[in-house]
Amino acid sequence: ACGGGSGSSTPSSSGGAAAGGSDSKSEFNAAMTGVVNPSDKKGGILKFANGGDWDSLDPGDTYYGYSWNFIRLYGRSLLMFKSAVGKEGNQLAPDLAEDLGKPSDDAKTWTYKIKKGVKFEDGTPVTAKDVKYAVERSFDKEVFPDGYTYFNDFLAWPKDYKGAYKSKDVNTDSAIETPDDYTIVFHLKQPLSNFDYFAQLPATIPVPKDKDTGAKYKEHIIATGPYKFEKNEIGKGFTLVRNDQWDPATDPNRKALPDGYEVSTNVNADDIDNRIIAGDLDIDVAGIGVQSAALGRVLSDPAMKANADNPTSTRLWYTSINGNVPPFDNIDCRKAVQYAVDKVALQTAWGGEFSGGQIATSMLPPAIPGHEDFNLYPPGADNKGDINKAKEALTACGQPNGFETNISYRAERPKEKAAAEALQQSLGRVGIKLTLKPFPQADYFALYAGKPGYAKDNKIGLAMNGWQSDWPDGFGFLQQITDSRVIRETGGSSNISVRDPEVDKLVDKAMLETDTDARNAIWTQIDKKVMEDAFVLPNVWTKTLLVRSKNATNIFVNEAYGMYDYLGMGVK
Amino acid sequence: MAQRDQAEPGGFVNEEPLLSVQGLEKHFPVTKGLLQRQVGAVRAVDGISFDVRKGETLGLVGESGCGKTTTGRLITRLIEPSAGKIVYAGQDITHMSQGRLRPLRRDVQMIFQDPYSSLNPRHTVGAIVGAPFRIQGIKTGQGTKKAVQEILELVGLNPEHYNRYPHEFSGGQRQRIGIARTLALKPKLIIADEPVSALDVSIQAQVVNLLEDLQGELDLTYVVIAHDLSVVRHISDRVAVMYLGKIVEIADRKGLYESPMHPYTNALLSAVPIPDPKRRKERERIRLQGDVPSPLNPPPACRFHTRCWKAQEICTQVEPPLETLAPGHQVACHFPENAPGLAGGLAGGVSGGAASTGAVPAGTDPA
Amino acid sequence: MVTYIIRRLIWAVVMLSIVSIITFAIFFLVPRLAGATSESLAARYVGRTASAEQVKVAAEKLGFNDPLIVQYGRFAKGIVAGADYDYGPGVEHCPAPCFGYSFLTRLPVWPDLLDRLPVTMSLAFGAAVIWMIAGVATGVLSALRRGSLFDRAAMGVALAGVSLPIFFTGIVSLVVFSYGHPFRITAPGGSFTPIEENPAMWAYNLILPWITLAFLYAAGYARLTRAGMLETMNEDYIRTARAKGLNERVVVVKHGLRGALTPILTIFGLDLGLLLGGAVLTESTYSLPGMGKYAIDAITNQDLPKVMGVTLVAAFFVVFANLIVDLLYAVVDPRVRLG
Amino acid sequence: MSFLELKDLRIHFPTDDGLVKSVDGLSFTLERGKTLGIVGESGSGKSVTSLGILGLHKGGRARISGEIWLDGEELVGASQEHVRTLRGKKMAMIFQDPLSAMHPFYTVGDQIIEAYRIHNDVSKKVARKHAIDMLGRVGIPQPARRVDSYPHEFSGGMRQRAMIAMALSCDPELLIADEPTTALDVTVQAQILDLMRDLQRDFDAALIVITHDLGVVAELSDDILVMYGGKCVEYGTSDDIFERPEHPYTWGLLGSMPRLDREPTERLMPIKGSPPSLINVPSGCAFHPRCAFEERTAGLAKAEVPELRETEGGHLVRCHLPAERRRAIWRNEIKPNLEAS
Amino acid sequence: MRAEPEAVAIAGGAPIQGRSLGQIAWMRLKRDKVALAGGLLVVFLILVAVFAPLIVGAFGQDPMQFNSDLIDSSTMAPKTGTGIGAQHLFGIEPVNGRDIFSRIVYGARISLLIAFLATLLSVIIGTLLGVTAGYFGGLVDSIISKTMDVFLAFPILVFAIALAGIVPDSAFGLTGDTLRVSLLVFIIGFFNWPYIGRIIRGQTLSLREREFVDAARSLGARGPYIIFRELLPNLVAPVLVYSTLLIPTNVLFEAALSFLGVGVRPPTPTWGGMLSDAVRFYTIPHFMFFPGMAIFITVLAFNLFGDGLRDALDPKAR
Ligand SMILES: Nc1ncnc2c1ncn2[C@@H]1O[C@H](COP(=O)(O)OP(=O)(O)OP(=O)(O)O)[C@@H](O)[C@H]1O
Ligand SMILES: Nc1ncnc2c1ncn2[C@@H]1O[C@H](COP(=O)(O)OP(=O)(O)OP(=O)(O)O)[C@@H](O)[C@H]1O
Ligand SMILES: [Mg+2]
Ligand SMILES: [Mg+2]
Repeated sequence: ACGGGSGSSTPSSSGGAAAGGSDSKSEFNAAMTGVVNPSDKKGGILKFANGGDWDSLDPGDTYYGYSWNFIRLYGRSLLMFKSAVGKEGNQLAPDLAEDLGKPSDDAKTWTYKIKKGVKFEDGTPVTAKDVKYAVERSFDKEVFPDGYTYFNDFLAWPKDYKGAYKSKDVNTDSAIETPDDYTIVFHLKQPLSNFDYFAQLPATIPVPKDKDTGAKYKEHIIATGPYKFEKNEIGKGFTLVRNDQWDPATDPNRKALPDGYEVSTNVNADDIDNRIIAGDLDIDVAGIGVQSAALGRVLSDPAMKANADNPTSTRLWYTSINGNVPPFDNIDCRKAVQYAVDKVALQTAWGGEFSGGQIATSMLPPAIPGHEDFNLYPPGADNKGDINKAKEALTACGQPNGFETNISYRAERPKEKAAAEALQQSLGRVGIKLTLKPFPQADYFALYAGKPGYAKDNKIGLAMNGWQSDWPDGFGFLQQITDSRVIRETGGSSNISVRDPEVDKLVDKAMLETDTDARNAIWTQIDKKVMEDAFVLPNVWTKTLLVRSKNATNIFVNEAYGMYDYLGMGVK
Repeated sequence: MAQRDQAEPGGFVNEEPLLSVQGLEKHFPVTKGLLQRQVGAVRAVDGISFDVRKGETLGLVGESGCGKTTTGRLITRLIEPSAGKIVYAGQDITHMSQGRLRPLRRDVQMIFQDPYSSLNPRHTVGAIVGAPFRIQGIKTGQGTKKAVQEILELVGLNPEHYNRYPHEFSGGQRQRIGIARTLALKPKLIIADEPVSALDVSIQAQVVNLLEDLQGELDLTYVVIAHDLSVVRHISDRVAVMYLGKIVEIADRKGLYESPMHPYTNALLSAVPIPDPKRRKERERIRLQGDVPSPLNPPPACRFHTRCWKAQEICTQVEPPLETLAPGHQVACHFPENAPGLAGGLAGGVSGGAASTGAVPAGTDPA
Repeated sequence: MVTYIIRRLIWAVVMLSIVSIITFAIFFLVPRLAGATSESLAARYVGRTASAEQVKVAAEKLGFNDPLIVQYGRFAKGIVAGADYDYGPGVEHCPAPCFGYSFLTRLPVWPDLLDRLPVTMSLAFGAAVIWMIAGVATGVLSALRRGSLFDRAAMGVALAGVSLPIFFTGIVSLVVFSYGHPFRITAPGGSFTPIEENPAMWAYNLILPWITLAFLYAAGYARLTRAGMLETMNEDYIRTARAKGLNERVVVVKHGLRGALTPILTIFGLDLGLLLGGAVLTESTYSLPGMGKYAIDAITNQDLPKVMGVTLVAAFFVVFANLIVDLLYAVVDPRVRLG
Repeated sequence: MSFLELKDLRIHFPTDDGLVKSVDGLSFTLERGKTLGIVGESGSGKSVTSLGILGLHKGGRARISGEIWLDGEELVGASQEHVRTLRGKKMAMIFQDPLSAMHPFYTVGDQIIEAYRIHNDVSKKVARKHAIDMLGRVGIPQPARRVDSYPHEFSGGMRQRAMIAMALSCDPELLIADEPTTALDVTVQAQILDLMRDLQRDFDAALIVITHDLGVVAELSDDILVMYGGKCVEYGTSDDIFERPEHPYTWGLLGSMPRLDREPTERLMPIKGSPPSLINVPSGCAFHPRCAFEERTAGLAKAEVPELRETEGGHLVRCHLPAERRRAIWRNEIKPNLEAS
Repeated sequence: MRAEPEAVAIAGGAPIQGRSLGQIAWMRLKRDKVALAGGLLVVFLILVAVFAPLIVGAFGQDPMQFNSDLIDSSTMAPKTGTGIGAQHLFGIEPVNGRDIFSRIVYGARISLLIAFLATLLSVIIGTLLGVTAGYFGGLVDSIISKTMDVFLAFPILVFAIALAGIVPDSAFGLTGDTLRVSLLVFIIGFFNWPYIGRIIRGQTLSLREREFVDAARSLGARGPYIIFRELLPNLVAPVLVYSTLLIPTNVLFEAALSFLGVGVRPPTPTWGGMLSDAVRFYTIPHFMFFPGMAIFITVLAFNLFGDGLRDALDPKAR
């Protein structure tokens, strides 16, 4: 490791690392604010590993942040987040499109011009039809179950439209128009001021209709980005090589320094850490940060710590307090939980200050516009809960001696388990007895915690939950977890506890509000309202401890993803 | 002993037999697969008939695998006969249900060959000998223990050994325990399957004597199964010789041993080594070749023809019936020896047979 | 002999059918008992974001509303005759044996299984070679030197070996020999290099799992061999061999070991069969992408078609191993007659 | 010097329950071409003796002392390796149960070939020819075909023949047959006894036949040794033993046997009790608890172990009773009973 | 005329002592120091399990009690100086600072309870079906044997994991630990019976050939009498031995299921569960060491004892 170079790195201007920047400073969090190891050297292979399996490599079917970060290597959507340090990474830049979207006056129609000269890996030029087709196919959730439904929900689709496969000959011009090969127009059901965020979604990465194999497309994706797939073994890994049809002239955002990428999936997570520390591996692609075992090592060794970064992501870990389950139908009982909780223990359970997160006092994470610091339930001086207040609340609720209820969590997630245990402990101090109920991750929402009937019948008063914004704005963060109308009896919903008509009204209001600041103010208001209702017990805003690769250049954290930016990176 | 005299030829004419076996057969199916498909049959006992009179001892001899044990187990209805008829004391018990058979079981008991496997190693002597009372639900005057101890004494065991386990006894003592068990219910008929063959000579004699004594004392009828011709001769009044599931000859002791009619009986007798070095040179021997054929595929017609030096065409085609050739002497052979009218003793019979038929000289050993 | 094999093959098929029926029944029934509906099952197919109506349509299409027996029939038919699958743009034929499509990846299960097989096979066969050599040799030596220091030490280690949970030895071995070590003995998990690609890497990646797995089994086999040898060395035919004037080495190896090896071979076959169906604990400890890991992952994700597939393949190996062992037995032991 | 001479052979086994004195001071001699029969009840030490001669107890737990001289060589003190080279070639053995004594996994031919090739440096082919020859000589039909059969494919008699062929394959000078016919049917037993007699004549080997069947020894032996509790109690020619037996145990054996060559007697004359434990051998004469004439020794039998003494012409008896009394008892009390009726 | 009492007490030398088979086995076992040590260890472990509350009480630590103040909240590891010591014999867990010693002690309860009950279940099913198959033979035997074959063809572990994974949290009128324990007992016990069933069937087949069974039948004894009075007493030894040897297998089985997260639910301490938690913290060796050793020692103890018992009850060694 380097000696203690001083001075913070200057935030680089844009588009990845500033060439020939000053000597990088190897210090803790250096990559949060600057580019570490800036270089323009081409060549070399970057090695990525994934502790789990990829949900899908298909642009129409992937819903993981890291995947969106990574997908930019092989696919080009209409817009993209800039490959830049810190806050700048939150900005949208045109990619396939020539510019950001042009809304109609009512913000119900958005038009994008597509660059000429962009080609698929087989040399076919990319046209607006390919983008349109890509969005249409992503409609089919039977084929692409992992994806989001933003386009499904907001575009003005013909009635009974079922997606590109099942409604083959249906005219979809009401939703997407392609007046010419290089223009695409989206028609929305309602005004949406921030449709540009939609346009950066991987679903707008063009897919050639004649090469589309539906569910199997992920086995061979036709690249538009600087890299294409060479070998792809689902469940084990894949390699990317240069795509010779990619024209840098059409693409100011990508440097495409390495000659290729090797990605293995389903690798032992501890091993990933050790290999990154040892320099055998460059990136833990999932960006979840080091595991508990490596955490101690990194933090206790100054040299190692200096080579690490600790970004916050837009993820909130929280506990839903289900007002349908007595006695949580009484707000004071919900408040008792808020007061009684030992936030330090909770933070430790989530992984501590560095790999768990920052203790959350409200819902909106600090990185999201509209965030405001407030704490309705001060947890005492040492952050370990205010037992007296909690008891008062219990008395107010008519349960002075506490009560019994259950807490659910995903069985496969040790941190959720630890957090549930921590809650069990701290609530136990005021007589609230929790029974732990682990459920399989796969069915957690669909069958158990997210199924209102089940939760009520089985007295699941508390449920561990987490939410990450799809993009840095209040809508992306709060809409899915506070709007009571997303609560469905079957299928599972992300919001499982917030049932407040006022909140619903506020959400509607925010969606209609085209003024950004006014809109953000409404989201702040929603945040406060939900906290007043005490339907949600925020735990932590996630932080991850990332270790920089020894071999990589241009290492910096992109705030949009809360992890290293995979686009600018090169090999030493 | 008194009864023995009656058993000599000429005795017993009118009395009804205690046990009568007619055309008894047992074919063990050879099965295969989950569905127990039958693919063949071991013809262990293949149509045998004999009577056992009250008070006598019938010996059943033959080489290994000829069906002796099976016969014994058939009579005691441990296995179900395939065909034929078993009549005990006038009652047809061939297919009598186990329930109806239970009371009769007091009358018919069995002594087993192996004194080591015939006693349950986990039961005490008291439990073993007392089992008949318990199973048959019999209450005895002074209690089971007393009764058991009396029986133990009867067979020459120390009644104080009531609480010991079988493994603490020697082979001979164990066989006595087994005998004690059969005696518990005061049976009338005892089937003894090789009661002494697992024992040393010196012990063997003890048990043989015991059996004889008990017969006199308790008025028992025996069917003694054995392969040792000397032992059988010693204890039997009448003897049946079996070969491959059939009785080939049945006669009173004297008739059988002094003038055997079936070549097989002859061969058997001459094969027994005589513990007298002087005689070994004098004796004429008949040496059978090879082993007993498999009961799965017994030779057709006369089963002995494959090893018989007198065999002729007819022997391979017509099964010789069991015929009475002399009073109380039945033989199943086309060319019997020593039949009345045919002169000569044992040795003469043999040489005469060989000379007269001139067949298969390989079967004899002139040495 | 031929009829025997045919009969055994038929029985093997019957057995696999029974296993598949039971597996099917359990995995398709128990979730329903646990409160799942055909909709919630279908929801797994179409994802969380699908609308209720889409879910309904999917449930109908996937036949989740049909009676169990119909569903099983479809499943079985897929294995025998293949099945058609709508993958979006068109319908594709999934050729026999078609074990259906994963809930999660939407890909046919069968090629997946074929893909995992080499990993498990490499693990199982590699470990088997080690444990057979080590276990049998130790067992023989122990038996010959019964009561000696070597015997007691070897049997002590063996007993410890069978008493150690493999997930414990596995992790400890990883911590000691692999994690973050400058001279790591092996790449711990996730990495599998096919042997035809790079034999050295293949072995390097597997050496630790091999040793750990082999240790467990070698311990068992050493005990087994020792017991077997003690028994055969007491047989009459050993006395005969000695009476012939054979030297002790020949007596031990040619006569003693040959006799003791038969039951060991049987157990070996069955163990191997069981392992080929997936060394669940070893693979998950070392993150080896084999059948066992596949099974665990499938179960974790409640990916029923995968679970069915892997269970059946595992059962197939056991049944197949049984068959081979029986046939082998007849070869090794001439007394055994097949007919 | 005799061809085979045992001098005070003792073979003891230390066990959990105590020291088993299986053979306790056994001496005898045997010449080439002669047959010695050893009889005795189960557990009297017959098999242990035979295995002891072949040196098969070595390396086990057995404690062996005394001397075994074979053709001028002492075997007890000889190295295990040396004794091994003698086994099979110089001395061979036939075991009681041929099925378990042959390896089930090798063909009969292989096992004979193996035996032959240890001592004869010949090719497999030659050895095979020899094996076929041997099988033919012991009377196995179609030896060239049966040479490739496995033991279980043979019938009991054939197996015993094969066993004999194996033992004789290297032309041994001493052949020990331990209960060679016990597992066989009478008719087959007779065949095997004939065979052994013929073979001994051809091979001119010294033969030891071990059995508990007096009939068998009478058929084969020149001399007979009666063992009881690990010791020799009587030794003599066949005639001596059958015509003029002098030991009460021998009388007991004779009296226990029903015989075909005599009239059936009313009662057998068994020996009372059961064979002695070899761990707690009865004091004095081991036979005294079962001996009908024990009182006539005036307590001597209980107190002292009798010596094995010669009565006349090589006839040895281990008994406290004076020779005269013994003869009188035999003549007056035993013999008449045996021939009664 | 009475039979001569020939065989009485003239065996020569000391009369045979009246020892039952159990006594003989016990004598042999007593001499086998290693097995005895195993046996004592087994007793010790059982006592630990039974008196877990007392033991833990004596050391003043609650297995569920968090000690967050002893944990460094940035690394989740115990703060330096708070490891193994008088206060916490085996140290504390990372993240929440629970006392490892008391969790190990309580873990013994679950481990042994499940192992014992599952063994009992296997033994009951296995013995009954094994005896039935062996005694009746024929079609009954065929069916039972083939059933065992089918059972043995199942990849048990996969199956157990799957089953334990899909059964909901309250079922069959049970909830919580009771449900989980019952479920595990059922799964483990149910899949293991064929092993014991095969052994018992084999033993019964050979026992059935013994003449004492015929003797009982010839006295008019019926099936149940023979099975229960004649056969079962002879099967006690193998059943005992194989149960003792099945227990450690089941301990391992339970640990494996807990390790894979489908065992008894947290926070109830289980050794396998602790071990799986420890994997994340492999840099804190004692966290992994104690549960690993607890499993190892328990399994070893039962194996030692079982081996010794087998040798002691071995009829061949008699
Ligand atoms: N339960 C059975 N199933 C099939 N075959 C049997 C059965 N019991 C006996 N046998 C066969 O029947 C034939 C006659 O057997 P059995 O036991 O009656 O002969 P044995 O004369 O008593 O012979 P040994 O002298 O050997 O006791 C043998 O070939 C035997 O293998
Ligand atoms: N290896 C041994 N260890 C301990 N005791 C032994 C051993 N071999 C034999 N014995 C004991 O020595 C005694 C004599 O055995 P041996 O086999 O010589 O008897 P035998 O006369 O051949 O009897 P049988 O007629 O039964 O074959 C027996 O009591 C036996 O238990
Ligand atoms: Mg019989
Ligand atoms: Mg012997």
